[in-house]
Amino acid sequence: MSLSKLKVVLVTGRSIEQGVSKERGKISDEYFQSVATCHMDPDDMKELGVKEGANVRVTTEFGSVVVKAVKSKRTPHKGTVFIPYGPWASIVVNPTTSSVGMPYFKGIPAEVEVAPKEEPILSLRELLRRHFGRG
Amino acid sequence: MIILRPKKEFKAPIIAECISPDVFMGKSIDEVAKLKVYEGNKERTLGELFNFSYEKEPEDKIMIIGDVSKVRKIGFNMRKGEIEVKGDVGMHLGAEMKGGKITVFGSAGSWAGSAMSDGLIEVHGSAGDFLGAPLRGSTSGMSGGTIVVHSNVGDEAGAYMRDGSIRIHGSAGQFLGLRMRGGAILVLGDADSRAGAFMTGGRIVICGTLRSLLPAFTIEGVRPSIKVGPEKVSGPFYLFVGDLTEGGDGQLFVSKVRNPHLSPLVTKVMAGE
Amino acid sequence: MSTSVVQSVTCPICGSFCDDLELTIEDGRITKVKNACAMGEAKFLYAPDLKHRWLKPMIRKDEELVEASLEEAVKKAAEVLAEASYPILYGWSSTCCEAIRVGIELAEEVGGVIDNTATVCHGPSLQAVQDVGLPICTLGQVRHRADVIVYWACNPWEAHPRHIERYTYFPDGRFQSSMWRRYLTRWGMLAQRKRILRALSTHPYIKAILPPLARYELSPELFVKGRKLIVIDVRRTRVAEAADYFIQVKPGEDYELLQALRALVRGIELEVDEVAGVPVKLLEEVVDVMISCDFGVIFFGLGLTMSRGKVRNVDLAIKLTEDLNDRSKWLIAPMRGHFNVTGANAVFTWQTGYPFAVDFSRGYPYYNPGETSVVDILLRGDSDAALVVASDPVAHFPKKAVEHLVKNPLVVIDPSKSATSLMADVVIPSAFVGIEAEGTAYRMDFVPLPLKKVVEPPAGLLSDEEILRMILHEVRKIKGVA
Amino acid sequence: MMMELLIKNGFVYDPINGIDGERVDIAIKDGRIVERVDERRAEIIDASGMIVMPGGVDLHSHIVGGKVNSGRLLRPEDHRKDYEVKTKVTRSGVGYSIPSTFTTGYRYSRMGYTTVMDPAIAPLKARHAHEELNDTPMIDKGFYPLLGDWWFVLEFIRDGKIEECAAHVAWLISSVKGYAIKLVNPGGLEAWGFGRNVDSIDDPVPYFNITPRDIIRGLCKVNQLLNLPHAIHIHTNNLGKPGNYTTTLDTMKCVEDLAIDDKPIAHVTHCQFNAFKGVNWKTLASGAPEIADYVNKHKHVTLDMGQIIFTDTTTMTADGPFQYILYKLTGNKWVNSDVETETSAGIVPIRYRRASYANAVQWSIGLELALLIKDTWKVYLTTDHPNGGPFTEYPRVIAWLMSRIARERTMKRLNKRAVAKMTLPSIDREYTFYEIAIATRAGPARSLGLKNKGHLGVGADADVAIYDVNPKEVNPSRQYKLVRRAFRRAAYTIKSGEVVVKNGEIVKSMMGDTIWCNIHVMPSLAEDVAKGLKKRFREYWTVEYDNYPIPEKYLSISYPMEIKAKV
Repeated sequence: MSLSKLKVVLVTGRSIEQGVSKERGKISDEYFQSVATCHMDPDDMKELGVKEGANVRVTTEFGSVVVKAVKSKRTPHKGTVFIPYGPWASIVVNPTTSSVGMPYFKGIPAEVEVAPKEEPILSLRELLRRHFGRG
Repeated sequence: MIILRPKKEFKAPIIAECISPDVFMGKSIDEVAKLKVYEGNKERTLGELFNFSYEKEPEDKIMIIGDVSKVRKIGFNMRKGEIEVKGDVGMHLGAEMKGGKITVFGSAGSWAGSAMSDGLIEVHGSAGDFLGAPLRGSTSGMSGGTIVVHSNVGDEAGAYMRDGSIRIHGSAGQFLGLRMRGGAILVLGDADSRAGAFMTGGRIVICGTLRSLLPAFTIEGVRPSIKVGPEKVSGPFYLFVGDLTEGGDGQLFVSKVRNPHLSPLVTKVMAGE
Repeated sequence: MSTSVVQSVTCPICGSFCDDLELTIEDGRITKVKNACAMGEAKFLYAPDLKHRWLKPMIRKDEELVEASLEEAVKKAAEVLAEASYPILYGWSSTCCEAIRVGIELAEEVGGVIDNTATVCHGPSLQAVQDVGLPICTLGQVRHRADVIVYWACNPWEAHPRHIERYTYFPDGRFQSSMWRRYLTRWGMLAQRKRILRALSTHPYIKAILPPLARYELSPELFVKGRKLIVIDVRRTRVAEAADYFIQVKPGEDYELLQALRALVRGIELEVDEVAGVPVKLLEEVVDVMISCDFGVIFFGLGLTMSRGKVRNVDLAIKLTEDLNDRSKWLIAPMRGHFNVTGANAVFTWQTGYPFAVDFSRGYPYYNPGETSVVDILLRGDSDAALVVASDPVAHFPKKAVEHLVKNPLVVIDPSKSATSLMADVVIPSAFVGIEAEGTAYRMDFVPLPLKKVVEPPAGLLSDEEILRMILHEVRKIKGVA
Repeated sequence: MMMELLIKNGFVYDPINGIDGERVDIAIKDGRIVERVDERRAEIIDASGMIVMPGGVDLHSHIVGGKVNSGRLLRPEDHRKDYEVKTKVTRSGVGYSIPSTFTTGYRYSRMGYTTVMDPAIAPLKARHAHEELNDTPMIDKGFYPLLGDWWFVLEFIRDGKIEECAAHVAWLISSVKGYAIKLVNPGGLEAWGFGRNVDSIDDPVPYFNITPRDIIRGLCKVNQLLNLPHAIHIHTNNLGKPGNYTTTLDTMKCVEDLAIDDKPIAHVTHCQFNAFKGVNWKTLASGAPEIADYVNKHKHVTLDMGQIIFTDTTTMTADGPFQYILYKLTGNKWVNSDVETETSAGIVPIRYRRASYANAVQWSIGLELALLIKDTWKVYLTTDHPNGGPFTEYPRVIAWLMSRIARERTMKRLNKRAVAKMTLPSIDREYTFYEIAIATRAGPARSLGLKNKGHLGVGADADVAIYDVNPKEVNPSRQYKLVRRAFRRAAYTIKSGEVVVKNGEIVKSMMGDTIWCNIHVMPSLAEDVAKGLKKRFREYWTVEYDNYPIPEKYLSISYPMEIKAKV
């Protein structure tokens, strides 16, 4: 029996794959593959009924984005998901700066669910057009 | 009384520290209209941005009608007189205020009453972060006067406070009374975590729920009620003292009824375990 | 075919700013990179590739970016900036100090707000420094002397891959020796773990990195002598697995943990049994290690600046370090991200007095993060134009901030294509500084080093500095002061 | 072609050439002082009723580099109260105790200063100092690299290899484009690497089997071997500690026997901070009389004052352990910055208060030093900017030196207990304009060995300051306020033959030279040094040998002094 939605804490950050792939170009497939992902605890994935490589929709108070679910290499971190810095993560982070200039890129309450079929992972250009009407 | 109405919806920030009774007093409308302000990087006159009207009484009052949420530093360094704003107001309202009264029927931006030393600021809506707190790097917090906010406030309200009082009818953000040395803060609603961080003196009273208590506070006892200025607030309250890492003896009063999550700790410590 | 080898090349990637790279150049192309981490190698080998660069200036016409001459693009950029009431000039951390110096002059000339990427990185740390100071040192000091190394809320193995090897746990110093052997021993003990092998095999990019070490319990026999590595994080990262102590803190509760440690260092008994999910008993043990060392250092990352507490997390981490000096020698340092974010802060500070978020709208430098920081300006909708240099805010700012950024005229100077340049109205491509152009940059510990030019840029591409000078000149012409 | 200038009718004070207030016309051509210019073609500056002096020379002022910039970063509240708006000729900036680079240049120039030396740069961060110097307009400038705790120096001196030590120092100064040898709390900074300190010149440095005395004597010998234009520049051990005047005397004595001729071989800097008598802060007293007595009897040392001003300022020194003590004493914010194999640094904001007993005593010490040392050529005016107070307050110090009444006025507002114990009230001496010219330009220029600076003789650099005060009409003793005002805002400042300041305002922005010593040792020795360094570089630093030296093209206007060493 799997849940339809999982309540988690979202953390964004740097990963070595993101660091390497961005040098291959921000519009490259390598970059896309490395950042349009959500790293999850395997137990959480089991609970939600998602398999490695399946699409998940991550939703916060501030937005919603579809990314690929991947198993974390180092566990456990049940209840926490990780999306590398990038245009996909930025859609869902908390912009509140507490008047210090810094939004919340870490520790954002979020929900993860299996992405509906009609919502694929958007490419960079599709994402820009969808959210900002240009690109 | 001079009444100001914005001529348009402002986009760029407007720095208008001249909007203060001390500056307006003794000036004709024409003279007031010529006062310099900045709209972004463009120097303007008040008259280019606001329409003016005049009423004879009271002489030392300024009224602003409309949205001035982009207008900063209203009532900066004000010493006397009165400002009334019917609308939202921007950052640094009444910063370094030394006397007089400011009333806002709307919300105020961050740094309202920053480092004020006397006078009264009353905000009927909410206020931003750093209420009464000084700007970066300075340790000279609020040293007198009163701030009343009828709705919620952001983070670090009352930081570096030395004297005076802050009364918040809604809830407060994190780090309420950060590095406070004196004075009193009363919150009728809830407070987010880290209230009293680094505090060495003064008094914080939270009538609602405190999200979590810092480990460097110790329980002193339970008090049935507590005086905040002339006012007596009835409890019962837990009284915590801290921040111990600063060698502080600031007092943090937290409603007993509204904070059952603190009771196991209190019970354990009081029992000497 | 001409082949040459260039030594002592600095690496324009991260704040570790390693300067011992060796590049092989064949026929004007970099073909081999020695001593670099995976990111550095990728940058030198792949970043200059033409396929993901703009080769001509672009101007948006009828919603499409079309090729333009450099003069045309510079003129358009200058007009955008000169006419704006509250322009923002953002980026800077991935270019050289020489370009930043011109950038500040430009910001002053157009009465704009200039901000660098520290604003969304260690901006909170800088604000904490302004409240309480910063006992810090250069990285060599750590290499020579440190016997306790703490990584707090950072993941050097992925973000600063050679930091541990060059500066902290693995190098030999005058007074301390490498812990490489201890690490290998432990690794040997656990090497068979399938999990690790699997992790290795699925990773094309970690060839320079040894497999991590999984340890779930403390093993006191390892603490007899030598350097100790303590890692504190919300996640069990690769460096956490290499650590002698790993403390897993509950997300958003670093502040409570820091305060508990500070209380213990000051000899205050805690009334709680657990802080931020960590037993106080364990904390007491860690504090004993911390106060009995010869030289300790705390490196902290964005886990402190971006999560609940932000400025105050760092504030308290610094106060903890200051207190530790009553017992031993302790220093603290932020793990700076971009290779020249430290330089950006330095140039900003010597020219204006402030490290980031400087507002020139009234003709003099004014600084107040929250008011003059770009994300806040965008969220409030104050600005009416933007210049972005060597940065990609469209990819990295929260959606709401980006919405306002792209609503107004946007000028981008960048060597490569990025989300931001795709959204721009004017794009002026530049040479890669540190590869195709020279300059100066600052390592995370404020050690300045030269950026080298090792190959020629593609025809027609100028350095950021030259482009900015052209824009500044054009702005002055428009304003009638040239 | 450059402008010709003729300064007419001024009262000229040019101590190096023995001119004491006489009316002499000064002719300028191509950036130099010349015999005469064609009066019909030259621009004439009428200096009637004004004082004409060489441009001011400051030999100890922290204006650039890592430490200064960390100070700027640390103190937004210091900048907010004092800023400069952009004008047609000047860049904007911030001021008060740690001004931004442009503002530093402008403010010195407005006071008639034309040459300023930063006394403490970590060699590893020299590139940073040069970047800031390139952004510091209006003045000629340079810096002293910190060498007293450099591992190479400690090791060579320990091993008795003075010539090798000299060759390495030559390599370092030339590589980083520095000017003189600076010692700060010698040995103490290395000890501070592990949180310790040394407490006398004979206290061994941990792990190095060497004492501060060895280091001071060693570098003094190195300085002589290298023929450097300036003496070794020493910030003594125990700075800021009650009772430290004996350490200062020990320091001066320990090189006494090394003196050759009458040439000073050691400059003890900001001496006020190292002339404390007493056993603690409550019993603090002035050690100035003892130090002045020693200096009056010896020729091998010079001093500068390190005068304090009653204001809110920022202390910053390479003396890490001292700054830590100050942090514990004040509870203010604290920056520490240790630099691998080389040095350390610390920063703490401070407010000097009139009501404070200790601060009042400190104030008197600086003035007592300047007034009790008979030969003005031996003691120069500084505030150790910004440690004692910002350099913009020099005119106040000038007023105190020139006017007993000014001193009495200040003393009336000071801590009574302190005043009761001071020697200062009994001192009648008042500086003349001639002596002020020595203390603020001629003396420092001579001490630095800058032959073209600090005087107005033919061939000198055309750096001139003109102050609007008439020495024939104004009595500085009584009308010290007029003097103070005149020195705050020069009527004219002429830099390299161009008028850059008029009536205290910048009228032209320009870049000065970066002065450094290019030291030539014997080629074989230089080769050995390079070879050895190349091999061992990575043992010491975390940067590569190739990336350490600063190429000359890095300096916006390079002015190397070619020095031939004895080794």
